Amino acid sequence: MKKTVFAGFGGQGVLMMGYVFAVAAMRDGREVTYLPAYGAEMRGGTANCTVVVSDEEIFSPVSSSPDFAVIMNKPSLVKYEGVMNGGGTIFLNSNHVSRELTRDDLTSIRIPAVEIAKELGSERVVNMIMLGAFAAHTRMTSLDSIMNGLSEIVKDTKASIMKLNRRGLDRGAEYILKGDSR
Amino acid sequence: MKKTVFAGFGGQGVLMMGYVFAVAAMRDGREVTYLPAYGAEMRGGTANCTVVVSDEEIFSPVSSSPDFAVIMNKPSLVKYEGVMNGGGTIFLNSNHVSRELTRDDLTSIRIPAVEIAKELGSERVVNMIMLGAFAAHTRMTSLDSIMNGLSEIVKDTKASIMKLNRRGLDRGAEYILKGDSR
Amino acid sequence: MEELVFTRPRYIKKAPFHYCPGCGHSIIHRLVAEVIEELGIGEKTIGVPPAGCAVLAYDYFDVDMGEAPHGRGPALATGIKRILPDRIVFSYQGDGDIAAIGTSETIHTANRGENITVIFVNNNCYGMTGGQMAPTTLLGQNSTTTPGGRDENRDGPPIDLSEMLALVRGTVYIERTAVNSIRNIRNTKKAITKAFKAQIAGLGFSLVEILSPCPTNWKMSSTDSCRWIDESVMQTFPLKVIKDEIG
Amino acid sequence: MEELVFTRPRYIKKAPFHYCPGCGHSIIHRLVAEVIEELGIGEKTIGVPPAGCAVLAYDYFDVDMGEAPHGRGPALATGIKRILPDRIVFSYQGDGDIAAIGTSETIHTANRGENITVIFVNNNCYGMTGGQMAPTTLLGQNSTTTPGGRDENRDGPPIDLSEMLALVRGTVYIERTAVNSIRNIRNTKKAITKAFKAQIAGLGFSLVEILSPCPTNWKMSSTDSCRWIDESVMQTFPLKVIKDEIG
Amino acid sequence: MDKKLLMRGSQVIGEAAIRAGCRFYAGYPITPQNEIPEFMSGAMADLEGGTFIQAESEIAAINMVIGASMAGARAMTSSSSPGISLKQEGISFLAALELPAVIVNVMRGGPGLGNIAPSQGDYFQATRGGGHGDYRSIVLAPAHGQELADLTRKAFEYADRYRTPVMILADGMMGQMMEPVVFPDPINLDELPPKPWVLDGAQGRPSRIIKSLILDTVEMEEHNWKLDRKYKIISGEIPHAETYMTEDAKLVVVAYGTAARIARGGIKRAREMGLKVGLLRPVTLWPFPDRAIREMSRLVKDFMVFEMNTGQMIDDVRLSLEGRSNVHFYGRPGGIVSTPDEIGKAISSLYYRQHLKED
Amino acid sequence: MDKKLLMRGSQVIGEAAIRAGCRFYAGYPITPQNEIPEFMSGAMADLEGGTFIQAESEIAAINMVIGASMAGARAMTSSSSPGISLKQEGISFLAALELPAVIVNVMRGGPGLGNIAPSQGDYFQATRGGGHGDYRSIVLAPAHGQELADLTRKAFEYADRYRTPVMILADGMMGQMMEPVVFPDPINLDELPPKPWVLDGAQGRPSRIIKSLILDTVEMEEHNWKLDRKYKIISGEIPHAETYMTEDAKLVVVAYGTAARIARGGIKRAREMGLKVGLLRPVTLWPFPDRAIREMSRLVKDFMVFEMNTGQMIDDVRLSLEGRSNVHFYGRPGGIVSTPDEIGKAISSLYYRQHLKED
Amino acid sequence: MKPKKGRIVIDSRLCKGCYLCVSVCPNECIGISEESNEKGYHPAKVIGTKDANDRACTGCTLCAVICPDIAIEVYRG
Amino acid sequence: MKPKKGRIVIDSRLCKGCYLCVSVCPNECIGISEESNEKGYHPAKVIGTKDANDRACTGCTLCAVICPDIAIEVYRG
Ligand SMILES: Cc1ncc(C[n+]2csc(CCOP(=O)(O)OP(=O)(O)O)c2C)c(N)n1
Ligand SMILES: Cc1ncc(C[n+]2csc(CCOP(=O)(O)OP(=O)(O)O)c2C)c(N)n1
Ligand code: SF4
Ligand code: SF4
Ligand code: SF4
Ligand code: SF4
Ligand code: SF4
Ligand code: SF4
Ligand SMILES: [Mg+2]
Ligand SMILES: [Mg+2]
Repeated sequence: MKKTVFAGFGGQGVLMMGYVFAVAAMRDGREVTYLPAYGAEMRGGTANCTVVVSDEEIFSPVSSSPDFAVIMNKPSLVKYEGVMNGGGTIFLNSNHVSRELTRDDLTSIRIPAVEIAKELGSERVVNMIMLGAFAAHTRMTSLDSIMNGLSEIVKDTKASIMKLNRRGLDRGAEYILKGDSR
Repeated sequence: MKKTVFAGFGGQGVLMMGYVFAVAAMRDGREVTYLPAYGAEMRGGTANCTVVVSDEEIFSPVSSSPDFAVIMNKPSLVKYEGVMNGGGTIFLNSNHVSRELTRDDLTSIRIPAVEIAKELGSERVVNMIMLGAFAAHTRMTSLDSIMNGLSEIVKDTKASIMKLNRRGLDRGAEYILKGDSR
Repeated sequence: MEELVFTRPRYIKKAPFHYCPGCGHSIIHRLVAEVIEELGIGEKTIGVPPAGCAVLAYDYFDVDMGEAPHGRGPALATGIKRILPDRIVFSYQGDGDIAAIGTSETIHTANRGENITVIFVNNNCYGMTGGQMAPTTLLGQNSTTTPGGRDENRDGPPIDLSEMLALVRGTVYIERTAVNSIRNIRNTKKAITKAFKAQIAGLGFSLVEILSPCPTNWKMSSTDSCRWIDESVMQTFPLKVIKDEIG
Repeated sequence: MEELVFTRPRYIKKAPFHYCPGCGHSIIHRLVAEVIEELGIGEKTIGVPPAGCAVLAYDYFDVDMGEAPHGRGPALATGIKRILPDRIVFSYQGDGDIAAIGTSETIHTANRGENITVIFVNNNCYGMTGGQMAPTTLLGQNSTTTPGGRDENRDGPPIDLSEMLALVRGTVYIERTAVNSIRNIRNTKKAITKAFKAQIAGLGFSLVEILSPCPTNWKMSSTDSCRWIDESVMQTFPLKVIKDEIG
Repeated sequence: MDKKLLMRGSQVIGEAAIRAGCRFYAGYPITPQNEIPEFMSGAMADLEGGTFIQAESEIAAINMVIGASMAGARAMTSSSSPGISLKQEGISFLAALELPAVIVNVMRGGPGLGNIAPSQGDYFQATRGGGHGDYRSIVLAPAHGQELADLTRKAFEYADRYRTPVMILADGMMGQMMEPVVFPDPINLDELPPKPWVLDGAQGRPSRIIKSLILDTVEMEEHNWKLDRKYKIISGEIPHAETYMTEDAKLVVVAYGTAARIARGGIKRAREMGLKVGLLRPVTLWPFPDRAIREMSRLVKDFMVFEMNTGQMIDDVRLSLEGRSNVHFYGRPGGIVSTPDEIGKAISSLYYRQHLKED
Repeated sequence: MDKKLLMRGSQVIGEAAIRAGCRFYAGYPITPQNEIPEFMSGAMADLEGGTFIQAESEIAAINMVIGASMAGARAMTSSSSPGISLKQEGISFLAALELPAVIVNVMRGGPGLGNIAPSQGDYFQATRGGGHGDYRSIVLAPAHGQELADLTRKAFEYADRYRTPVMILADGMMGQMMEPVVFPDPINLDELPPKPWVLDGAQGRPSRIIKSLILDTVEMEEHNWKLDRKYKIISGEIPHAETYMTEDAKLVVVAYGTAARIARGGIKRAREMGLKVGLLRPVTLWPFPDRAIREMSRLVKDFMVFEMNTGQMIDDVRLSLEGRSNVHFYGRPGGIVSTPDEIGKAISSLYYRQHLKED
Repeated sequence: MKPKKGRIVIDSRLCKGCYLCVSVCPNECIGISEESNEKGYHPAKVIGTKDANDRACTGCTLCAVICPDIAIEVYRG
Repeated sequence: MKPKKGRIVIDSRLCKGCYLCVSVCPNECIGISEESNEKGYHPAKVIGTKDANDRACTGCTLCAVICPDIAIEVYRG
């Protein structure tokens, strides 16, 4: 059973990342829960969600001691670094979060997602780049599953945009596989 | 412990009779409860109340099996005759209720209160006449106590009216004492 | 040949009314029943009686009737009408019911333009509970909760709900009438007819406010009560068509 | 000599607002605080915040503040004011709070002429709960509970509570303003000042309805939101003095 | 002033409230308690600084009371069953905001519109919190006129002492009946302890907040436990029950309010027949006098709960006993007022069925 | 259609309701259940004969539901704790009028405004009748997404079968969480049994009355006993509890809803440590599965009630056991969601304290 | 044109003696009984007939229209 | 009359980058930062100075009056 937190500002596509990942994992045949922050927790411009993926029954969908965190801004790093499971991994959007981790029992993976997105010509795929990196590193699902999940969710999206999303995923994954992130 | 029901149409001063009697008995030093019918029970123009007077604690103020009934109209006779305690006494305003009792374990005392009131020059004292007769027969309180009770309740009533009330009480009592009611 | 020219309408059951002598409620019941009969809608009408003196209206109207909690008639009628849009639904309410506890339900049901008819019986008091001040009690009028008569500073002034309802867009027909004279009774029937016709035509929310005597709580004779409506009540609540968008 | 000509008013605490960027609530908070300061009533003012985005208003206003259940601010303020008639009491409410669930409390508090001031923030939606239709949502406006935009037939039209309140006798001052431009902000402050002055003079119920941007739920930028108020909201809710009996 | 007065129960509550320093009443008519607002309208008009408001609804009334309480007043509202249901959100707020207030429920038959006859169908609602969230209201159950006066006084005291809503749970019979009452002297408002939490304008001190929204779950939990600790203190301090002929009793009737009064009559009759029967009457329904019942269970193996409903307080009796004794039930819902004779019969029938006569 | 969908709990309730034939929904926004009205606004718009109304208040909503139910529709409303308090009068009317309806309470922290985090503070209100008078609502407590769908279907069935309001008691977590769900096929409205009490215009038959005012106390008493008999039938037919690892358990956790889900995790951890622990999860909260618990008490001498409140269901557990076994409590009110680890620790600590490890 | 002739029937069990019919009859055809009915009300009674000259009921229905208790039936012709 | 001279101070921790001040400044003295603040907003910043010619702040307070977050203080003189 693995818990992953996705966190950042509202508008960074954080909830979408988690949602797509959850659907992908469900279609892979895993047990899955997705819990968004809601209501007043969302005021002040932050957003986060927790996805639990497991091969057995999931008891609690909440983000106490997550194993992974995909962090899109500094306040989220502050919030989640402390509660991570020992040995956990934090994926950082390094264009927004410059500081280092303070815990040494965690691994950090830094992805310059904004830069990469700019290369692809659209800042809207920052979240897909992060998700691609996350999937490539954790191997909890495949990029194909993610694309399937995405098309299930955003049904009538233009092919060109879907293509862009795919390229975002690919570039994020590539970045990991090439080992640039260490 | 004696239970008395006062019953008739609204406007016949039925509730006042019971109230005055209850205050009189209280001032005599007895235990007393007064329970008026209320709310929807009062629609349809009927009114009734139950007064319980006792030398000990009163457990129930309701009119199940009353010992006495002061009855001002026919429907009330119908309603209460059946539930009276065996051996009980019913005081009937004979100008409004002509029929005889159907139970032979009850005593009826008939007072032509409207006639008497007319003699006194005001139909407003019908209830006092009945009350005077009731008090004289049951000896549960005195006419003086009733007058005291009355002045306690209707504080700033004109002396002339109080006088009239007194004459009503007296005439009712007289009617009993002279034995006219058998 | 002698002909029966006036008798109990078809949709009033043969039960004696529990109302006090001279009470306007039963006149209004009869008028509503006459209109239902004349419009031929008795078999598809559903009435909603209120908490109030008219709470037992279901014992009189011979149409389907469903009781509402105090003040909630319009909301309840909304539920019925939305499920059965081709039935005729009316809510029958007192002034306390409609303009005190039910203010919000009344205004929003009207605003949504629910296609129902409301019969609003304004007797300037809480009749059923024994004569307390109603939102419509006149200034200076006695009630059991306004010692010395209703006082504007202490108790606030009477409220004119019908005028307020005229402001919302969903209402198509609002008239204030009375049942204190032959003429006013006849006009009331016309108004009720118009209101139901508006509903039959699917136009929206219609309401007839009817000034109605409550001799018991006004502590007046029936005839004085009728006079008092003319002389006093109408000063504050003038009879008029308040809104008519039926065309 | 350089002089500080604009800074945080005395009766706003030094806490960052939790409101979204471009939200009108905090502008309105500041205006109310400025008026309280200018009228010198900060030490005797008691505010009643609503359930709504402004629920945390007590974290910002540096005066005594007592929370009300959703929609009941006017009733609660009535209780406070009747006990402390020489204090200044205001109730701060959203359009859902005042014109949906609180309709009845608002109208009857106004009708009684309670000597309080109501700040009515009309942002045409339920802000706090995430952008559902409010009674004031415009026709055609999108919300999370009106698929395809508010539809008059299905959802009813927007309701103009202030107009209705003008009909009741207890209200002395009602004005609709906005905070979408410098000019309107200045007028809003004048209106709030007048409303509080009416209360200080003991005249009765005063209310300022303020059109206020909710960029988040309108899904517009702050500047577009301000424009949209001019172009659309004011078509349905024109700025004006709706009632002024202050003289 | 210690003159006996014959007064209607509803008015007794009103008069006692005013003597207890109640200066704010808001209510809405409903039978059988209309005499409370009617009395208050006159009494408050005669009183310097007294406020009576006939609210537009029960909800408005309870919220006016919240406001008046925030402003420091001893405040009260009253209603009967359906109207009390409408006040549940407000009562939950009073509890959460830790505000004193007195709420009178003159119960009638229910559910729904029901009728206006005396009933005890709202026991669960009163004692379990008909509103949302973890809270309790103190519930006092008078059984006769004098106690209406005495417990109304107590209600205001408890409300202030514990900063919590207190409900007086009466029924239509008690509201309508007249009985002799002697009132305690009016309190002196100036001698009451100050309320250092009142909203009355900052006037130099830091501004105050009264609120129940606590978004942080850790803080909210602490608030819940704080309330819970308070409820534990109350449960230690004020449970009260009255006993009648229990010394040698083999069967004890548990009943409150009007039911208890009638039960006394039934017990007297049963005693006259030689049955060893007594009464335990909870005066506080919450906190429930569970210890008193539990202690009694050492000697008494049969309890008969008598309620004017289909069985609600019986849960609390069973919770008090947890199997230590047998718990039987006799109930008359819907506004039926049993006679003492009827209860006497129910008692003796149970007595023989349980073979209590044998030894 | 049996495809697994990842759906938010609130929407699951909405979709399941529509598949259960719900054709009328009225509600008022309140977090954390706004997604129910939001979902319904779209779904009903797409549905022939479907009505969605955003009511002006919770009170209006429940009364609209009363009307729709009178007219024969399967009808539903939903809210969260404070809004449910406001519906209590209406729920009492539904019970009294014997009308089917489904009410969803997505509980949040309370009392008062509280917070919007998951909580179970409304147990008493739901199971004891927060409204006035002698009545009960059926209360169903789902614990995960699939059950939200299944119990919503059941809720409508029970409501119709017994002509009584049914409450679905969920919490903020369940309302917000997404989980895979497989929906049952939509029912065919035409195949439902007819409702021979519906108000739809007399159309030749005698006119009908639906009312709850019964002024005559004898009739009212009979109505109360009639309802009581119905509640007894329901109590015989539908109590339901789920067990988990109870076969050899020495300690049984009793928990419902989200608390039960978390407790399963705690139990699994405790089992891993060799402790013989199981779970009993009431699925119906009223009628409470008291027999299931009582039977278990033959082997199990220690029960640990775990609730997300300060202790409410514990009363029902104690009433089920009446002293037969020990009842312990672990509670976290205010919106705190415990972790399975925390519960595991609470379990093991209790296990050792009770010396269950020894034999 | 011949003046219309009418006749009314008062159900004295339903009548509550409110005087409203009395007050509206243009021809003073209705009075109130001395006797009270079962409910204690003094019911209205017809005091004019079809044939009596100045108390001739015309069957105008006014009395019935205002009667709150539907206690009056009117015949004409 | 000499044109008034002004100066504003923007508290970038409070600012939420809503652009409202930018949109109302008659002298185009305010812009939005590239950098984001702690809360992720791009705060407003002063882009004109007292002395620069066509971006001279007059201390007119318009920006402060419309700022929803009381993030601007204005000095004059
Ligand atoms: C929730 C609730 N509150 C109060 C009552 C009591 N009650 C019944 S009718 C009524 C008001 C009656 O006045 P109105 O609506 O004017 O009708 P009327 O009797 O005058 O025709 C009241 C307060 C109730 N039944 N339910
Ligand atoms: C009884 C009750 N019902 C519903 C809610 C949920 N709720 C909180 S604020 C609100 C409406 C917010 O809209 P509005 O009053 O317009 O204020 P805004 O947030 O738009 O400023 C609602 C429905 C509640 N807190 N209490
Ligand atoms: S109290 Fe008034 S309204 Fe009610 S029945 Fe009597 S006269 Fe009619
Ligand atoms: S949701 Fe709207 S009203 Fe609420 S804080 Fe955000 S912008 Fe302001
Ligand atoms: S029908 Fe006309 S004339 Fe005849 S009694 Fe009636 S009112 Fe008089
Ligand atoms: S109007 Fe009707 S009720 Fe009144 S006196 Fe005439 S017949 Fe009788
Ligand atoms: S004070 Fe005036 S000139 Fe200066 S920055 Fe602000 S708006 Fe521009
Ligand atoms: S108006 Fe205020 S919050 Fe908005 S950008 Fe300018 S300084 Fe920042
Ligand atoms: Mg009325
Ligand atoms: Mg709003």
